[in-house]
Amino acid sequence: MKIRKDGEIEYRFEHPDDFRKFVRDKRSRKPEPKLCSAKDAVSALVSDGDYLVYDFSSLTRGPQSLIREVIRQRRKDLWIAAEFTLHESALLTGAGCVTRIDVGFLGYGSYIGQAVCEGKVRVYDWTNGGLALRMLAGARGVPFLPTRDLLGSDNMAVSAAKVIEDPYTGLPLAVVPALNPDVAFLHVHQADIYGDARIFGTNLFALEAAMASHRVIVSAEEIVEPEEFRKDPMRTTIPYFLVDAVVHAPFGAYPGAMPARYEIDLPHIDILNGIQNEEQMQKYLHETVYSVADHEEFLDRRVGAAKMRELRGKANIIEGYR
Amino acid sequence: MKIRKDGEIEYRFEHPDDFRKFVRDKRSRKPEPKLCSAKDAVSALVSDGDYLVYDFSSLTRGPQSLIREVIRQRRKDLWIAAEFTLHESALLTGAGCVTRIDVGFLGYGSYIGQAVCEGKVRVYDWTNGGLALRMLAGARGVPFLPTRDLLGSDNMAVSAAKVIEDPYTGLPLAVVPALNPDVAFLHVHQADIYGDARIFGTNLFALEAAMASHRVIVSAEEIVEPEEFRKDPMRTTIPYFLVDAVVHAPFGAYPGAMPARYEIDLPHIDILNGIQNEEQMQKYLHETVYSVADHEEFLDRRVGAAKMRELRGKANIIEGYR
Amino acid sequence: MSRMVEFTDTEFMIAQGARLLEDGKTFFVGWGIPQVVAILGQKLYVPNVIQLFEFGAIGPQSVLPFVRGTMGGPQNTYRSLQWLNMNWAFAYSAAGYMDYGMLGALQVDPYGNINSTFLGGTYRMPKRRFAGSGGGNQVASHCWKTIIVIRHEGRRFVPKVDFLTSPGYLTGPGAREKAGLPAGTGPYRVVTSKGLFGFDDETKRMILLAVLRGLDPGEVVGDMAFRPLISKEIREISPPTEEELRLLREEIDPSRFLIRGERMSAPA
Amino acid sequence: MSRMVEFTDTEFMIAQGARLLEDGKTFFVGWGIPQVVAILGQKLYVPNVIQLFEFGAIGPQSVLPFVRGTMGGPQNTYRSLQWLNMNWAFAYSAAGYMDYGMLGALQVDPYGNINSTFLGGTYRMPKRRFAGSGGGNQVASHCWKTIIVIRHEGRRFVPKVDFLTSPGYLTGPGAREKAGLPAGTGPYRVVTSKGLFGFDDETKRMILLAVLRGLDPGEVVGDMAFRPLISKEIREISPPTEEELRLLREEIDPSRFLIRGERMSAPA
Repeated sequence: MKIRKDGEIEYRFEHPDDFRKFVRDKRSRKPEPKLCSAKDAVSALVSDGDYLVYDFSSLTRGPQSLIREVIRQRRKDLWIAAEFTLHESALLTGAGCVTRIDVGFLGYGSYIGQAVCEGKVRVYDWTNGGLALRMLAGARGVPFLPTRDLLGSDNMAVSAAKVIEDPYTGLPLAVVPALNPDVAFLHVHQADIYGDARIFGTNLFALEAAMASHRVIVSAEEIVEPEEFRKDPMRTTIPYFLVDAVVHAPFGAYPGAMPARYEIDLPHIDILNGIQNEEQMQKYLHETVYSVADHEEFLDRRVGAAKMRELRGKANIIEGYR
Repeated sequence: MKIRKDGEIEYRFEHPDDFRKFVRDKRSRKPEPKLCSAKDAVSALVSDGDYLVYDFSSLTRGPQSLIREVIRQRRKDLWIAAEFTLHESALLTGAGCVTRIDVGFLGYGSYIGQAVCEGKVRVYDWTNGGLALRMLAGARGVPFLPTRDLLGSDNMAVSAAKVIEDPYTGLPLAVVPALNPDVAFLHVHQADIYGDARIFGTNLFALEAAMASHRVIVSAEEIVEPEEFRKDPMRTTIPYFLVDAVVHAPFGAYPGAMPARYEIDLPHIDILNGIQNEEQMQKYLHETVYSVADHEEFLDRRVGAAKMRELRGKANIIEGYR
Repeated sequence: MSRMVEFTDTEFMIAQGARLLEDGKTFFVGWGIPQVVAILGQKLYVPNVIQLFEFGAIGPQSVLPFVRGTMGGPQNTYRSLQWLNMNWAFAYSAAGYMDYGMLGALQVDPYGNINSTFLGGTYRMPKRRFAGSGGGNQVASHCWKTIIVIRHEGRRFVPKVDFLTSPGYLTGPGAREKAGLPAGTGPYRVVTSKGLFGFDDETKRMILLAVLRGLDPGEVVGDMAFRPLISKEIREISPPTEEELRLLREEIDPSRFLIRGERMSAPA
Repeated sequence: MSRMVEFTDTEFMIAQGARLLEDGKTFFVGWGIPQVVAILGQKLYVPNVIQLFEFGAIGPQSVLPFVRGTMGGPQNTYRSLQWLNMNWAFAYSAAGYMDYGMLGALQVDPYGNINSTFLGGTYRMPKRRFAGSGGGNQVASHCWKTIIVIRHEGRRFVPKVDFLTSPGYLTGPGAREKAGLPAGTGPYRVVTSKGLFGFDDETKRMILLAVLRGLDPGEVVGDMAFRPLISKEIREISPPTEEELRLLREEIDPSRFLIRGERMSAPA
């Protein structure tokens, strides 16, 4: 049982011993080739009702091609962590994939706000720090972690965060429950066929999410030799045994930016931000998702080589991203 | 008041608000040149009675030249965290610098064991994981962190770790109090004059210790341009505003190894391991510490250019250390 | 009479914010306007300010022009001291390393409590729903001095916020400490498009400190839905300087994405 | 009669340990003998075992020869999958990713509780003080199956350990869970210089499973300070193979730093 109720608040929680057993029995440590299509990865690893997290945001290094595939496969009743996210919440809600959102930061454009007001999705406000800490607890195998924020705010009342007394000082401390998502999406710069993965630049909680989740799908701009990782272990963000599927997805973060690879497509982002109503939403989803078979066709027919060349050309800050 | 008693157990603990005030008032964020001699750094920043931590071990990337300087300046009543440490505990005890040790791993050679039996030093067993977690709590500004080890062991009885009930599962959880040391020593591959520092390879809790400590002394094999750090921010282990002094110390980890720079001096380590009694200890301390003015003279007169060349030559594994 | 300067309310708030920063201090930068405040401040007044972003950029030196929608991208993580992640970013603030934080707000109450979650109705059935805390709750909880930036519209200054997203002084003196929040922290200034507020040491209630040159203090507080305290001597805030406006308009935000707003003018 | 093989008790324990490893599983490697067990096992039996060290090396492929005193050095972090730190290493084990752990011990009791802290006297005034837990307590608490390696001397097998450094089954069935330790974990095997022990499912007490070829089970348990259970059929353990000994002596530890010990022999 992974969903708990605390009054009228529902929260995702798994007893650490249950997650540990899953890790022992279901997460292979064997180096097996995991390269597959987004279609196969999502159909095999994402089910209706799943709890989904991703890193980073729809503007920067977000797993946008995987999100679009989830929409294409019309998953239902998903629960997502809208952590530092932007448009994903709106798109997944507009597509009818999502019914619950842990917030985070609820993105922008008025569509998602309206959806909340109309009761289309149920939100629980944990704050960005609260969600990041829940992920860390999930990764560290402890049922909770303490923090000195959330206290005194209404986020305490609309989430399952609690106040405990610190045994050393008597201080009131906020505690948040561990989060062990069903699936984590991570879009990375480089991966090998086994799942070793590298992110260049900052991340929200890439390693935490990979360790804390039941299943992990990595989409990568570039597939490199496994040898590369062992030659530079400080650069490894995620080791292969935390990963279930590897999808080769050039421009996988489009319309967002991939640091040092391609820039954000601002005109496209403006279209997203402009979505106000159901009609505009469905039109956008039709054009960018339903009417194309996969990410490759999307890039081909909806983005185009010229645009991709342009965005690659704009990515002129590469310092540090290696 | 930084020392607490729990029955006959003493433990170092500082209210998080007190540490925060110290960080606000006493830790400068200004980029100021901090390059100085080990002598000046230790005399200015290490006082009798201080709590001292260091990273990594006496065999690998330990701040040995700084430890020797502490001995040379005959600091008294120090309290150290013997975390993954080896000979430091014995040397600092033999020199009469240390009266309390949080363990950790108590090193080897029979000298330190005898010292404990004779009551020369007082030990408190927290385990390696317990000490690393205490440091993380200190760095995260929380009074404790929970863990699912220590439970059921006698370490609980001889440390100030406690058992609490998890508010989400009812599970008994061990909690350890935050540790905010007075001083942290970090020996690094590269630093700039402001204190930005890089460690290549693994570390125990370098960033945790730097954030959790009141004062930080970095000793570096190499001083590089500040620009270098901003060009490759993923490689920065410690940012300058966590550092109080920078000491240029080539071969600062000697007789231990500095990964990819020089190998361990095993014959010297054998001498250390062979120290059985007070006479041998004082002889060793005289030869390696008291009879030389500083690290430079030590290298000059006790190690020698030929040996250093030899040890540099043996460091033939450089892959990944950059 | 002296020459009039033309500017937008946003430009005025950004200029005010930039003037409040302290050199050689750390600054936890929130989304949007605070990003531009940090850039302007670093260029003009506080070259050694250390910016920190919740997504793990420690000490970046943003590239100009400011490109909208690049939160976390190469432009605003450029030349950082260190790249980490969110849990480390909030560790820096929780351990006391962040001197200033800056946040926007939908509503603010007399104690500087911030609402950025919803307006009207209830949490479950709000009239209008917004982004929520993001990392704002952590910034307002951890940073030593939090600066709130809010457009000066009376309805935004309410006796009680619809939702307490990020803590100010809660119910008054001692309430933050009683709740367990780090001691000695709290809202420091409220920058509006008409003036500048602080907080009274004794009551922890918002107090008017200064108004834009040419404005009448009475009018400034007149339309506020709660009555703030008013300092004995109200300082005068000069409008954005030519240099501030030039930087904002020509170098930082030439696309006018962030600096656009309601037109205002004041004597130079 | 068959040829006799000559080896040290340490070589025998190392060989036994290497044979116990499972390919494609994770292995939390402690200081000393376990390091050599991991190397021998990976060379001969379990190429895809993932080694993990408490100092943050994930999946290293150690360089030969094993250089003593290089815990954390380039030789035993070589070609890792990932380099992290101690808090992350123990996160992997705490979250359930570590299948096997291996630890040495000064004393072990019938429930597999380990003492590596002191012998005789009291904690404050011990007769002999040793290194203590190091990361052993975490390994024994987190790993799914902990393998204990201990020289077969009767006085090391005690009814009650002088200090419980790292948890076995504590006081018996259910005691680990009751104490809050992760469910389903605990000591799995005890490798000694004469035989191999497991733990009885029902009582969680140590049970003799096998002895070195040529040894009499009765003699093996005879001098132990507690009486272990004895399995109905006692398997026979073959002495170190030529290949095991060759690797150990020529490639892994030519300086005989770790593999030296008491001379033994057994029929090949």
